[in-house]
Amino acid sequence: MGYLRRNLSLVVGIALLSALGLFVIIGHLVVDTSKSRPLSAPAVQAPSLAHPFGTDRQGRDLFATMVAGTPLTLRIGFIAGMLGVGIGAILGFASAYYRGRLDAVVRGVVDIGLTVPGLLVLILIAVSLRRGLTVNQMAIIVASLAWLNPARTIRAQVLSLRERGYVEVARLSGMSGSEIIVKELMPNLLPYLAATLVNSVSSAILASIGLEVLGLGPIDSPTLGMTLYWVNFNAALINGWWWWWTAPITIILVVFLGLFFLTVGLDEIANPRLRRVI
Amino acid sequence: MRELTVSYDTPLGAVRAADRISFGLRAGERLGFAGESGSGKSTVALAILRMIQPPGRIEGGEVRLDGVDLLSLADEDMRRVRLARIALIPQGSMNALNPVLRIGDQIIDALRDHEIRTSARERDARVRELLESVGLRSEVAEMFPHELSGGMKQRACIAIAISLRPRVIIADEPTSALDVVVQKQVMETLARVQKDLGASVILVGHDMGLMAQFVDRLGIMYAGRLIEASPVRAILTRSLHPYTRMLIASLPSLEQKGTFNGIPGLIPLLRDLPPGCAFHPRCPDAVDRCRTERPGLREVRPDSWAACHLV
Amino acid sequence: MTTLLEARHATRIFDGGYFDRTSTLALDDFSLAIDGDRPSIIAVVGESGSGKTTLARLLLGLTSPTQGQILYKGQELQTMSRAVWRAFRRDVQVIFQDPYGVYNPFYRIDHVLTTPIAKFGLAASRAEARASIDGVLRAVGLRPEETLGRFAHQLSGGQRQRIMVARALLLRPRVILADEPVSMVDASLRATILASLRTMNRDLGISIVYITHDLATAYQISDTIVVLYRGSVVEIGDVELVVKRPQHPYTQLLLSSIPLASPERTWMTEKPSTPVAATETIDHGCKFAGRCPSVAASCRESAPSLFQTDRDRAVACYLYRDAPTVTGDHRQPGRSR
Amino acid sequence: MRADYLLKRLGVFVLIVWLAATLNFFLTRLSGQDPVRATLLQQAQLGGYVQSGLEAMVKEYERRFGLDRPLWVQYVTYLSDVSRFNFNYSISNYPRTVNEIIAEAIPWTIGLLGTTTVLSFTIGTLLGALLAWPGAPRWMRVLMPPLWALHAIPFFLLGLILMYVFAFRIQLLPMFGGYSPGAFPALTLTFVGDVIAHAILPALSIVLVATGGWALGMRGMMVTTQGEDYVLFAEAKGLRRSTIFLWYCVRNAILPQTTALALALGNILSGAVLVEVIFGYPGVGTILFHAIRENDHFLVQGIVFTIIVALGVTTLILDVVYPLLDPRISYRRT
Repeated sequence: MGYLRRNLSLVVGIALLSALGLFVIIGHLVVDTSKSRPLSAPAVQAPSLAHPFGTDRQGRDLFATMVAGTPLTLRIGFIAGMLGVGIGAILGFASAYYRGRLDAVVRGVVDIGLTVPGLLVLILIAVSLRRGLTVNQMAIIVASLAWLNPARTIRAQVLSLRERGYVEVARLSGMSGSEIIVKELMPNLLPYLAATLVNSVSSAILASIGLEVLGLGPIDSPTLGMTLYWVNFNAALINGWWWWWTAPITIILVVFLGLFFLTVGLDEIANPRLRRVI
Repeated sequence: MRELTVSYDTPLGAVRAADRISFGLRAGERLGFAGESGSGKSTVALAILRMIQPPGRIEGGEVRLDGVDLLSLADEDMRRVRLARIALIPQGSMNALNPVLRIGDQIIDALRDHEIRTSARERDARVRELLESVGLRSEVAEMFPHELSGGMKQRACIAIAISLRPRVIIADEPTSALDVVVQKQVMETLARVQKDLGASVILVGHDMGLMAQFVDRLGIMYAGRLIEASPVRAILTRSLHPYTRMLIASLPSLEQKGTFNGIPGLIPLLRDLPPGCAFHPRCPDAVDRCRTERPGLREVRPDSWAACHLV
Repeated sequence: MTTLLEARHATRIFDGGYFDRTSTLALDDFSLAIDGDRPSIIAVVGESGSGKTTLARLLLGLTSPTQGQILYKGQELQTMSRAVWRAFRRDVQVIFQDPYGVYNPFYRIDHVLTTPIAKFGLAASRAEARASIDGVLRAVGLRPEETLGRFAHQLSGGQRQRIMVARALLLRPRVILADEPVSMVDASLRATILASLRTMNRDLGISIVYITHDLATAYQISDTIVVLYRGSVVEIGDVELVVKRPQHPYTQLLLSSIPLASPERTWMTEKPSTPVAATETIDHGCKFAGRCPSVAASCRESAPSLFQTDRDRAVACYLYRDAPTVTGDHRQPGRSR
Repeated sequence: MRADYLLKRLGVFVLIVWLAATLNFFLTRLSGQDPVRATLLQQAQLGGYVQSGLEAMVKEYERRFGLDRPLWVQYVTYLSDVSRFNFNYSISNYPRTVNEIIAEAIPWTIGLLGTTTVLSFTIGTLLGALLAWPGAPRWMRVLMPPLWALHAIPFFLLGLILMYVFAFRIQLLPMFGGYSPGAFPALTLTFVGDVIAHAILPALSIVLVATGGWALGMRGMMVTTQGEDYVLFAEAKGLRRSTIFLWYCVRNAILPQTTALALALGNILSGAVLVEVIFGYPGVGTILFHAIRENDHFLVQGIVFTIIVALGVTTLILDVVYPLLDPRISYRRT
């Protein structure tokens, strides 16, 4: 894969995410993740051999919390991201290819939906579903808005491809509408779809962490967002318990930087013109 | 122009888009450059204006205008030469006009950047005069490019090209993608403004009919090389190079329904040109010498040059 | 005997969508019949915006007419059953203009040939499929081993266009719509493609609708010619008559505007530059009135109908109003050959 | 053509406002039982209110909002209330009305958001434009990678880091709130200085992140514009490099950049809410945070509605301004 050497961003992205994966896997082997529950360790201990990431005020071992919480947050991101791109792609392809009323409806909903800040709608939903959310419910709530952006971008791409000559040749060669979408349009959009997926996973994670920081997340689960909520709740910063928030912050940084470089790398594959200037 | 060579660096190595081109342009003359796609005709036009964009570069040769070698000029001096002394009329199919600026402003910014200090009133008068000289109403100055038809846009480009009364006008396929009726109007406009200015015109294109009716002398390009240059009447009646002969023969005429005689084989790829004369694989009269030794451009008859061993 | 493919008073209006009230009349009451038993080459000539591509898309069933009908063997395209539609799709094929846009960059060029074979079940086995592909490629002057297995960007415009002709041949169609097939191909290769179109017509009995703005190639290849101006037929008839003795002012203007590769200099006239009049929009009357040198009062009142001025030619111009008008959906004017 | 373009944009705006009200109404009733009663009863257990007084309050609310009547009647009354901007009393800080609380918070958010968005957009666009222009100074290239990476992380994350470094560690800047506790809000120089000091960190955490995004977007657009035919012809016209850069490249590349601004407003605001919460900045975000914590339905709905409408107005303004930049617009939005 000589290609990877030239596409630096892709390499950096993959490296960051695989480092994170390694951390979680090794973590599960090394520490008992049940210690991420409150009162399973002496409170407010600075990082030590016994507790490499220290402990928080409710007595959670932060290393265990990170090891248990990271996959949870990533899971929310991936479920919501996948659902978002899945629905978005279906609507994007169908409305752009078949046009007509479906296209008008999709475009209208997307144009208006995107002007409404996603977080606020999520807050409204989360506030009303007060009785404790599970991680999966969280993913579905986030997914309910995550499809808007993918639908818009994929629709725009399909609209431009739809006018190409080879689509008409395919139609005249006897291919049906759905066959054309799958066999003629989709292969050209694969790198672009991958970039859209990574992008929507990243914004889904951002939305879920946002909700959790506002206290609307699954209260007792050790996700990264909830850890930040307790950091804020207990004013860890002012009390100088620096270890309490550096752990989640670093992990979140790695997650977002990894996903960002992955998106840029995939964008380069989708349209090589940009690479010339970097 | 003497021994002008332009090459492009491609992943598969350097490719010679224009290979040692030499020709002379006389004052007030209409010189044509004809050739099929990939023959290097547009490269020559852009090279004269020193506008070869990377990854292309001018390898060697000279381009002299009134004794001054343009290739050795400093960038700033070359910039001043453009439009003032050598003007370009872009391709008809390109959207060469800035979509968000009015036509009048696109004439004025050229005047301003060439330090033409005039009052607003004089400037607007000049714009009106230029537009009317190319057959456009003066209201066009206030209009945007998307409000004009293809033909009107080309006329606006001609107005810009002649705004500083240049000595040479280079028209690179000025009427490509225009309808035949509009094409005739645009070419008549170009002919008239050329006569008023006494400028010489280099017309680059592939439409032999257009060349036959417009230019005085014609150069034929093939695979980046100039293979024939003669007065246009000589080219049409007794062309020297086999490629020219076959090209003329393949043109559909309106007189009689002849048989179709195309040129067999494929246009050579500039990356792997055959040795010797580039046309020899497709040439019916090719001999061994053609396959090994590249023919130079010789004056076979007074003012008629050809690059072929058999002539 | 019903005609193979026919447009009967076909009209197509493109409206600009919900908010854009300006609608453009692309094709206006156009009738043309393609008779399967006497395959001929019909050229449809017109400038950009004359509606010739719209006509092609209507005849291919890619768009439907706003008024009038498109009939395949007497049945309307919109109401045909799926089975009849498949037969129509096989019988009426296309060669597009842009050799660069018709190949999906993701696949090798073989995809363009194997798909129709698979979709229409043209070959029982892979070997048979490969044989018929080799056959059609050789028929258009391409060596299969040099062409198959390669990507479109590795081939020249001329090669790609010849592959499209081969694709059309594969399906053994009865009509081929060639929409400006040679306008983006170099002059030297243009002749070979036009030659293969004519051999397909002569030897395989395939009717060809040759759509172009280039009257010279139309003259060289076609038997009948239709001259379109802003969606309406202005002159239709035998190509020798129409080209050698054009009657409609627009046809005359078209012919006089073509620069011929001949030593005599007849093309350039030193006319003073009359400011280009914006072509005024004419909602009734002859559309060419705005530019017509011999315009008369009647031309502005109502649009002229087609007048049969010769056995093999009709003209839509009041200059010939005393000739009998062509009524109903006129058959293809009888061909002399 | 222009009239119906404006009409269409106004129509979209009205639709957004209607959507905001409908979302508010239905989403809060997702959980089935009526929100007001649930909240008040919950307050009762927590706060140890006098039980009887509370019952009266619940009854009075139900009568006032006709919660006993069918849903669609409630919906209509709700819409009429909303259209008069009447969001009733805030449950958690009764007797103050929702409008009062929002009105107090809005100037802070507009101040923070307005300045940071304008700053990051202009700097980012300029930087992006210069980066794609060969004539640009060298050091700009060095600036790009850090900004580029910063663009990847959310605002509040950078906010936390900046707070720790500048407020906690070096105590250079205040850590919390909109102005020092005890300072009396007045138009004196000291107070304004105090407010600015408090706003630096939140503003910085937004600007540093957003600028990279605008620079990236603009650079991409500049790359495409430089390849356009009219730039080649401009060069052939012998125009100065600066003219080509400004009037041919930037002038055309700014169009999609403005559309991107309109589309990004929603995300910027979501991010800003979190920044306000982290810094306890007295804007609409913090109020929303407290409203959520105290389950104050009316306040939450009021804030959400106001923000959506405010965004709708901003998008409307951008859509009206856009045709001035692009004469071709007879409204062709991709």
